[in-house]
Amino acid sequence: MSVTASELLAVMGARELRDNTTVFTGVGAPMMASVLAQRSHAPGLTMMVEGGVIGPMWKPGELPISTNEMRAAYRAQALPGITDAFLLAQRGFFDVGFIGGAQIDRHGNLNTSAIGGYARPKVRLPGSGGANDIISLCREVMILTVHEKRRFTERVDFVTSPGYLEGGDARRRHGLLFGGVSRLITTLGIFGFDNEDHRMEVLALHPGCTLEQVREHTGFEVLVSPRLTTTKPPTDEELAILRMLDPARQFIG
Amino acid sequence: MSVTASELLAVMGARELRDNTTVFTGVGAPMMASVLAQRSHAPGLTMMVEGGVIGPMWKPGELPISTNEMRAAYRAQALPGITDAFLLAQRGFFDVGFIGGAQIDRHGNLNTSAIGGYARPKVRLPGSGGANDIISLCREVMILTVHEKRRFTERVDFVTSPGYLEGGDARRRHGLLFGGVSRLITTLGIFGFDNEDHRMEVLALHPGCTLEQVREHTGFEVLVSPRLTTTKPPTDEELAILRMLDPARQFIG
Amino acid sequence: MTIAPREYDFEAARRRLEAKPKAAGPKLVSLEAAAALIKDGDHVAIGGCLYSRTPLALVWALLRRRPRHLTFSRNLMCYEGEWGMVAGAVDKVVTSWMGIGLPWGLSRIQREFVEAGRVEFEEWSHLGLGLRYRAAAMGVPFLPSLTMLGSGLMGVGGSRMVECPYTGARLHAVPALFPDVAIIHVQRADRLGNCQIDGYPHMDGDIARAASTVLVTAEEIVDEDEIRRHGDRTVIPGFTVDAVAHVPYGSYPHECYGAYDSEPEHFTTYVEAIQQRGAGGVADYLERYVYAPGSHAEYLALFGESRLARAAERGRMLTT
Amino acid sequence: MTIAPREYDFEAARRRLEAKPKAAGPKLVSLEAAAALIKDGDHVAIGGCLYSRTPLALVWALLRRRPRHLTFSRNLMCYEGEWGMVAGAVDKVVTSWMGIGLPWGLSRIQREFVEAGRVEFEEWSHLGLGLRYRAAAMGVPFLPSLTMLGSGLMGVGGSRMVECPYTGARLHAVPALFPDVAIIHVQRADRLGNCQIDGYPHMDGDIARAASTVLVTAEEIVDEDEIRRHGDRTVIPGFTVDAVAHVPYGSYPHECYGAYDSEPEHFTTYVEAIQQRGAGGVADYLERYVYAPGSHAEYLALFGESRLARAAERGRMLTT
Repeated sequence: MSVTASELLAVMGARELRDNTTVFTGVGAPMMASVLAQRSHAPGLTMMVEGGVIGPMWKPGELPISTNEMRAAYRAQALPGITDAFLLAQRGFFDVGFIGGAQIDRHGNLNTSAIGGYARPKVRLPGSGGANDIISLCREVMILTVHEKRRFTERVDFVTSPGYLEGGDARRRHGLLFGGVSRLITTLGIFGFDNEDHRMEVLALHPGCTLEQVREHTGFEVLVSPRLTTTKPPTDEELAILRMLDPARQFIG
Repeated sequence: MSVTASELLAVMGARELRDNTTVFTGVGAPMMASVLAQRSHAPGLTMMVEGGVIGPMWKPGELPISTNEMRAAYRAQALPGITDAFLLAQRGFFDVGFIGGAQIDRHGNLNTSAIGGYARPKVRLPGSGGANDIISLCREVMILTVHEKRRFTERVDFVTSPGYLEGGDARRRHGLLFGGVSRLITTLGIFGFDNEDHRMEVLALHPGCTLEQVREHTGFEVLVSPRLTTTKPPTDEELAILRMLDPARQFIG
Repeated sequence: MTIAPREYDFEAARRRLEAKPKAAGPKLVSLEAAAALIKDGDHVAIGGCLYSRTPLALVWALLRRRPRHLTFSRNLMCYEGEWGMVAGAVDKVVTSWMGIGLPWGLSRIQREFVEAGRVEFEEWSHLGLGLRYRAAAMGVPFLPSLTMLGSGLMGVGGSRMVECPYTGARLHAVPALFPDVAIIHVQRADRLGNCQIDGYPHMDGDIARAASTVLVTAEEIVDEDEIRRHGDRTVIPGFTVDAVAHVPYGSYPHECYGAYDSEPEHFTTYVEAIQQRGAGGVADYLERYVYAPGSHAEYLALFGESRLARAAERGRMLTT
Repeated sequence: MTIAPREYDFEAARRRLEAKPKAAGPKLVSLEAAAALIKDGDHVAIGGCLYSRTPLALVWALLRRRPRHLTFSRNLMCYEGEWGMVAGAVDKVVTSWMGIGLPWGLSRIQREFVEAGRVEFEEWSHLGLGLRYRAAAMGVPFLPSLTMLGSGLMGVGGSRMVECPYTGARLHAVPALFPDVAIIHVQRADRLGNCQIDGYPHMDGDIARAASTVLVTAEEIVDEDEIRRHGDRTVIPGFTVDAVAHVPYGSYPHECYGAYDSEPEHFTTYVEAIQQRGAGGVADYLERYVYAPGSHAEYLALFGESRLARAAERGRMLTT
């Protein structure tokens, strides 16, 4: 089967989720990855969706576009409201926060606010939504994104959602006592952050992807793990589940 | 009809409540006064009960003993929970807070914690419950109590619930930006607090009660309003409603 | 640095609330009479979230009055924000995110107005804005939080830090937001203003407690007895509410949990017009859907009964 | 000045929570197995309020284990606090009020133990304690409030002030209370630990979020599907819960909204024994009702089926 970029992200993202954990998942690719994990190796995974939805069981063919709609709440275990949902994250109930792409820099900071100056931007972007909260409050955070040079930049124009900020212990200095970005999953590979300066480091490449491609599509120097590996391609089972969930290919492209 | 002390307090308390207002009512006599007001001149009165009960319509013969039971919640309009109920008071939604007796001093401070030293008291009393919150947060507060010398003391042993504290602008100095005790309704009369030093002042005597009785049963000097009046005795209608509500005379004595 | 002191002045906000009568009396009015309680210059907090339980009928009735200098705040701002900008009604938008959803791309109207400095755009994180409303609902001027720390968002509204007097930890002191008006759509209300919400409550309970004036539309006006039979379902107590209007399909073509689904195809048509004609597309839409119909029923008639019925059928299907 | 730093150390409390697995798996255990998760020295927050939805079965199972050095905290402490004192299980009580209710007078046990300094008694206002749990539920070390200001209660636990960085107002910084364990009784739960509460929720949603370990008894264990059909009724999400036991009449002879009424006459008998024999009256009661029965069913049998049935009948009558 040929694999779309969205399918690749969903599969690679899903594999990073462990069974019997909780995930606070943002809209788009993270949702697909989470629901795939739930339907495959992680039946004990509880999803929290930003609209204040805990533990839904989405209906195949009726996946949600937004985090705040009936499809997102389908067969939810609880619907505590938006603020209380995020407060559960602040309390520490979410093992993983899972958010989608944006402008990103070497320290995993995300910009979804403005390209160019903030006050009078060249391009005004939609804003944080819950991304800042998820990245600030979950125990660890994973980011799923298409790997494009315009997205991967030395320093984001504006820090909407803090990765490791200036690196090192900057998060803690700013009062972010918990969490941090553990994984970046792109269409080229899996990335982590080194333990000291928290700079982006490639841990694995997807089948057929090369370090040259990573360098070509990244606007800064990426560290390479001494234990660089290659991911396993999406399996037929994984793709079949995705296609069962999204028969109209509205989300998987 | 002969009138019990509890009936007198309920009637005199009820008359102080205005129609189309909200009252945060404590357990005991204030509850009787509130429900009487609601059934007589104040059908537009909304009661809040400490157990997190908004706007109940109590069943005659099934009045609640505590603020946290099914009888208190009977036909409630809303049941927001205890903390959220008090937070509505903090926000300013309650015109009147209505609480029961205790040790009280000339500035309307209440003690329901301890007689004698606090740490190793001579008599340990039950504690604040919601009285401190009601007196701190409602727009104005009325206190209903039997008038006994042991209760009316120069200075309470411990300020469980702040009236005017040391008097004057002490409430504001301590950060209590809102409210204050407006009325004290006892078995002898109706009391207010003068505008400057906030000392207790008798405004009206119940029929058959005298200033001498007030002085005899009060452990400090009470100011006398230049416009001292006499209250009207409980009417047959008022007493009939009370007795309809409490046919077993469990609350009205 | 754009937060207005009026937004977090809890003492003044409380005085405004104290000055309001809190009668347990009937509050039923027409949609138009409810909207007429909003004054030029007001900060209007909009209930629901994105395209869910948006009080669109109230926005509709409000814009028909050609208001000026409003602030719109909302957790996730959908196209009602675009309407406000293009209609010239809104000077400032306070939100965490603006658009319709991923399939519809960036909001071109947001881009046009913000990039040209034609509207003040104040961005908070989703929880940050939620805590602003929550602080106000609780009657306090701020709430401590760990969110937004270290990010550029701290500087946008002018956020300050607070030190915990017990642990010494420094947290974000999220400033309260006391709106002048909250507009909310719910499934059920009674004549006293008690509101019950099915499904996700979004932030509606908080904005109802936070605002000085609360306007509600309801799919259904039920007997007080029905509310009292399930008092534990009441999300907004009647005494917080100033006016209730009975408006079936009051969120349409946005969704109302259990009652009807949203209309993504309608959103697509709306966005296509903007892609073709920019703000002119919105202006045409407002003309056709907001200003032209003589009543909300006429507005609904533009969609047609069978389309409304299908949305209701999908709404039932998605919640059973 | 008695608040323990452990109670408001939000960072340590969060680390404890992070260390716990949050599986969406079955959590059904026996009443005894649930109670066994409470360790000597624990701070146990007790759900419900006064004689409403008290987790009496859990208290029963706990005391049978002869625990030591516990702290009991509760909004309004009913006679379970007396049991803890007389059983020698409780060193400290944190509450806003202790007793059963006006008709039963002062708690003679509270008087005896506090006046003699045999128990540490930490008093908060009702909201003050509610905000302590709320702060912990929100994962922050304190919440600002206007309550308790100026009163003697500020000095009891060692309350401090906080200055609002926007308005300059000085408010009470109510310190968080992160209990080790929360014990809660609800009407309905599923095997995943999702709990639904009918009627007043008291402070149970907050203590479930605040505590490191959460133990629940439920009148009824329902299928996960039934919870999912009305997800908007879930007050306590399953991932906050560690153990659920099926215990019908789990609050009896206290009330459980909609399920059964309380037994005021039983309270009177209990209090009369204290009036006659002081703490000995409680000790006898514990012997008869707590230690002697071999199971919770045997405990209920001491009341008799027809009495249980009448309480259930009154419970239905009072909620319909």
